[in-house]
Amino acid sequence: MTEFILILFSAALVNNIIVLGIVGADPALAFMRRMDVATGLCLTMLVLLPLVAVAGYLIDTWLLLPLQLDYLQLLVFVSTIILITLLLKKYSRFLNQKLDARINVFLPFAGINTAVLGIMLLNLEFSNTFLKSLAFGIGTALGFSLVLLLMTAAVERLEVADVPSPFKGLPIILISLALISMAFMGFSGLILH
Amino acid sequence: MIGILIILIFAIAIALLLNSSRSQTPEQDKLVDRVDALLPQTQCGQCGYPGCKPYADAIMHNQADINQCPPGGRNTIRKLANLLGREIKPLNPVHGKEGPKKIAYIDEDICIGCVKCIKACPVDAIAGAPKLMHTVITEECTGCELCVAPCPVDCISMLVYVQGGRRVKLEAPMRVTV
Amino acid sequence: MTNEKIIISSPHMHAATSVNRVMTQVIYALIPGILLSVWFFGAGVLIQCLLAVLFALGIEALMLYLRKKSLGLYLYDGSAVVTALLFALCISPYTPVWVNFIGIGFAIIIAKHLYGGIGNNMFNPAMAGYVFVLLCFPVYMSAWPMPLDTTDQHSTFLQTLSIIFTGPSSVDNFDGLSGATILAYTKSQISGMAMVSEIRNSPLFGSFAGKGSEWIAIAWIAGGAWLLFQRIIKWQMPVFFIGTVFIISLLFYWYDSDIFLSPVTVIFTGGIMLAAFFIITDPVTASTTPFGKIIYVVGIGLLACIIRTWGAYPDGVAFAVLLMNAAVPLIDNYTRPRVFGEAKNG
Amino acid sequence: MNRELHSFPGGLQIPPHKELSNSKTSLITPLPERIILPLQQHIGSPAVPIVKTGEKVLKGQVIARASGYVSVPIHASTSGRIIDIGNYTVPDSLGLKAPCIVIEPDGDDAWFEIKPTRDYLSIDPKALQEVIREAGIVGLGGAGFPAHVKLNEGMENIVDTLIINGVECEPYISCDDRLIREKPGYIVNGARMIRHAVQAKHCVIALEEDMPEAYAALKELIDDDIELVQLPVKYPQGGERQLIKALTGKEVPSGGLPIHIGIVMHNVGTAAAAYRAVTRGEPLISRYITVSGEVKDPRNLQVLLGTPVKHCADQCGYEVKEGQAIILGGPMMGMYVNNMLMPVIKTTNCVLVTSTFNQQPEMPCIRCGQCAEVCPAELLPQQLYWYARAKNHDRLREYHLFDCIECGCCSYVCPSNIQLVQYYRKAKRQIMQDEQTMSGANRARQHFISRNDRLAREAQEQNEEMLAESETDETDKQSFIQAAVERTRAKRAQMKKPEKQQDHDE
Repeated sequence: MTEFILILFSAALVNNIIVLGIVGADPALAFMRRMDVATGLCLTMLVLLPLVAVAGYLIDTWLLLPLQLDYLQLLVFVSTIILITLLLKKYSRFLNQKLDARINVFLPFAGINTAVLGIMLLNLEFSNTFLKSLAFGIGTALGFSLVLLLMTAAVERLEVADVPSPFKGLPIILISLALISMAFMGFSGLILH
Repeated sequence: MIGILIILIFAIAIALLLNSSRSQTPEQDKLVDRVDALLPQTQCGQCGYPGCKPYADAIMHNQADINQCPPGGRNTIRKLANLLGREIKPLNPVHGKEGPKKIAYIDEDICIGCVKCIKACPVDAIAGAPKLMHTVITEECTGCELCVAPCPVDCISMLVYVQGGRRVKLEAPMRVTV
Repeated sequence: MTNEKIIISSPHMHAATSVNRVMTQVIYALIPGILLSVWFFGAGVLIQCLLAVLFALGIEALMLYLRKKSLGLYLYDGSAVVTALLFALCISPYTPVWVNFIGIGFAIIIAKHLYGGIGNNMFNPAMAGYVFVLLCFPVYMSAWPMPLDTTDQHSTFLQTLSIIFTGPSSVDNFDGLSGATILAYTKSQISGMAMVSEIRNSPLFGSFAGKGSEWIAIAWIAGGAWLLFQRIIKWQMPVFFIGTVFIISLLFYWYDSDIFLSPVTVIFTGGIMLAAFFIITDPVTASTTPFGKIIYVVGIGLLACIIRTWGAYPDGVAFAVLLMNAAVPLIDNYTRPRVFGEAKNG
Repeated sequence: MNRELHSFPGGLQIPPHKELSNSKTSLITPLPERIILPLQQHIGSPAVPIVKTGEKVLKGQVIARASGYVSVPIHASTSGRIIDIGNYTVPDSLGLKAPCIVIEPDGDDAWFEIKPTRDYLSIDPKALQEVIREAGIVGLGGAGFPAHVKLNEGMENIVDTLIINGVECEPYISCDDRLIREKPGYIVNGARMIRHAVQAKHCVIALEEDMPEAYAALKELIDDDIELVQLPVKYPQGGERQLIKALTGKEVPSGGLPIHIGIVMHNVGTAAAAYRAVTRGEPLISRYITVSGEVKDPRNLQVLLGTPVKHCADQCGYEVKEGQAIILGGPMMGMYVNNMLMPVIKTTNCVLVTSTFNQQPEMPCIRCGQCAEVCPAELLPQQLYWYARAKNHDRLREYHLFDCIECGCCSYVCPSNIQLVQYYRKAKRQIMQDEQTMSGANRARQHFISRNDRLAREAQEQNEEMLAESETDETDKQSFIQAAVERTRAKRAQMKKPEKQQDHDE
């Protein structure tokens, strides 16, 4: 159990995908304008990422390895993502009405997000078991939404700040993201993965 | 051989799901109304579209930019940018300049009662009947200037609207010294 | 000639307060701590402070000129001096001059003026500069002079000057002069499976905390008391911060007393006291709502302890401050106080 | 029974400077050469003039009648000739001109006929409200809200407490203090009269501890029906919500009115003016104002409404000096004005001449939160400042911008010297203007949609008529064709018969 929490913690804080700039930074930038849009995307990520991580693990261990088809890995992963997104879009109504209303709009955006494919590939790299990949999925989703919510609230303040004209808009957001990543470096070495 | 089979299965599953998914989500039309609610409803056509609703549709489908509405001016552009999460751009001078609100005024002694302006007015702000005197209802007039052109005798002029008898300037602090 | 707009409007009376007065009060409160540091750790601290203030004012003047702001108004508001002093007190007295310059440059230019000058910055400039320098030049950050009576070797004023300006190689017994801070020392010992009891009796430890640093911490408390008396800072922030750190280290201490230091030692070492009264109470980057301030401060305490025990860096306060600075807009968003006449659950 | 006092949140202790003007008795100012009476001296729609230039009027005669319910008439302050009705400078924060009636006094001060009523205690409330409305009584505390509207609300709902507000928390101003000391009878009887009108259970007259003589003056006239309360000095205790919280501990709901919690509040000046209007039939044509600050002889004056401010200042030895500011009202909420040409109107309570006014430049906000501590409405002035600069109207509404009473405490303590109140006033005006254009736009949309429906309906009706006509032709045509077909068939049948016969013949 502690293994589960450790991975979850490390995926959310220590090597947070946006902060270490691995994947998922660009879509987060696009959604930093308004709070309700950002929370919507975070909810979608929280639903989608664990599913995709687990699906990736299952397909990899049961389908590709026994049939030595791991060269098809990328193609199959992309198609599973699309499959899951469409399934969710169609059948999330039965899951729960309120959640469906919130995440339905964002599902296509979340589907094509670099973070999703990045998760599946990173999963293989760390050669996780089933439980570990689930923890990794949830942890990454939490990390993604943490940084996204922080930045969305900050953007509202940055727009009013007397930023010198060449830096107004996206540059100052990127600088803030850089400073946040610098702060997250404090967590490095926290959990020796 | 099995690889091709697997890819085929995935492709078919995705195709099935794709054609049965819902078309434009209701979310889309509600947003058009919210965009339309921000526009000044002058129906003047200065943005290049016949009225505010078509302009709102055009904005929604990215055919029109958010800075083509002179009557709305900076204020409307800022609100549209906030709603749609787009960059705040200055008003596009091609469509006209932002100025104080204007109200049409019919010069009674020239007007011949030809009802052409009543037909042209998008918001029925001109009261009058054929061969009878026409006057503009100042509260209703949105200042879209559509009635100025059709008038054969050019008796309609646009006057700056003075609020409650005194011209209120927004940004005038009491005494600005250097 | 100030080209700022002067608006004359209804409250024509004004209390005798200004940004300049707030900042000068903070500088006065810092002085006792600086003097004691000089007494215990040698003149290095004073040189670093002077250098930092010099660089800060120079770069601030340059940036104000570039941003076409009136120098007369902004340069003398003292905020650059406060940033410089806090930065100089965090870095080791033996850091070379160019490292000092880079840190201050980063703090003033990127962390402050790119956001729009005083009042607009999101991150505490001193901490941003310190973390930047810590990440780029960890070597220089770990070489601290030994406190007063722990060793007989002491770097004279000239030696310190040459270390700072020409680098550590200029002095032959540099290793004898410098050693690790108490925190770094304990962390390395503990990872080497030593017991806390053995660590305690090393020369670095004084009566209840680091040899010199316990008195310096008391000097910070004195400075903080002066600021509280002058109503520059609110009492909730230091109290809740020190409280959080105390409780957490107490829990650790109960959990396993031979790995973790006692809470009292934890509070009086590292940057806790300096942060409690001067860094987290920086009005610009802290949360503004009364309840939000408490969450902000407890968050810093929590993160500082986590980084300090498990992180790679000995003192986690700087990172914790930056992390919570990033969270301040979110906190302000969700901690709106009740308005006069609003229904209780409103 | 002494009332348990509470304290309201925030607020300031500021130097009162009242001793300058509250020791000397008030001077009745001589007639000026011009009386300028603006038509808008109250909250609500401006009055409409009913006199023409050149007409002679008597003192107290109605020269402009009220237009609408929330409006009050304007009376001539003295007898004389109307010389002009036009735009003159008025005490207004933007220094703009507004329509006014100008009277040239003829010096004999002859009264118009006045109808005093004796039994002010047993007068029926409706008649009382009518008299107060006719006399043009408005809240003299500074807001200028028509008193008869407040009275009406009081009559329709159950009123627990009537508060007569004698708390003068603004520095330099002592006109209410002098009014209480010189005419305590008016105030006590006025309070009893209003209490009778609104049937209030309790009646409280509130003063501050720095007004001992006024307290003594009122104490003699009060038996036991009215409570006299002395509150500790604190700015802005004179504010409606703050005084209610201080006296009763209840908070007026945000965005609501005191009547919602059963409280009616009137200024001491309003109570006195109401009493004079009922018992002596005199309309509101004069009031107490304080002239203070850097004048030779700072004191209180009984001034006819419409007297130019310059005339009042000259009574107290005012000389023009460089770098001096003229402020109408107190230093915390008063209006800075460029000249002294404007007249004294119903809501002017003080003329302040001072050179120690705040004119340092503005520094950026460092979010220190001092302003949030002193704000009596418990708002977050620093957040409101940032959102006002960002013109973020819905956030401003969320943070209750319209609960701000513009008392100036936040700007007073701001280390960056930001004129926060000015930002909030501007933001409020922008939001009001914005809502006006929005409602105009909605109305225009409704008209546009109904016009389109009408055009569509007309077009539909037209082609229906066309269809109907064609159908009727259709039916005639059908029958016509039918008839033609029969005819041809019949003819053909006829031709066939003879043909057959021909076949036979050949």
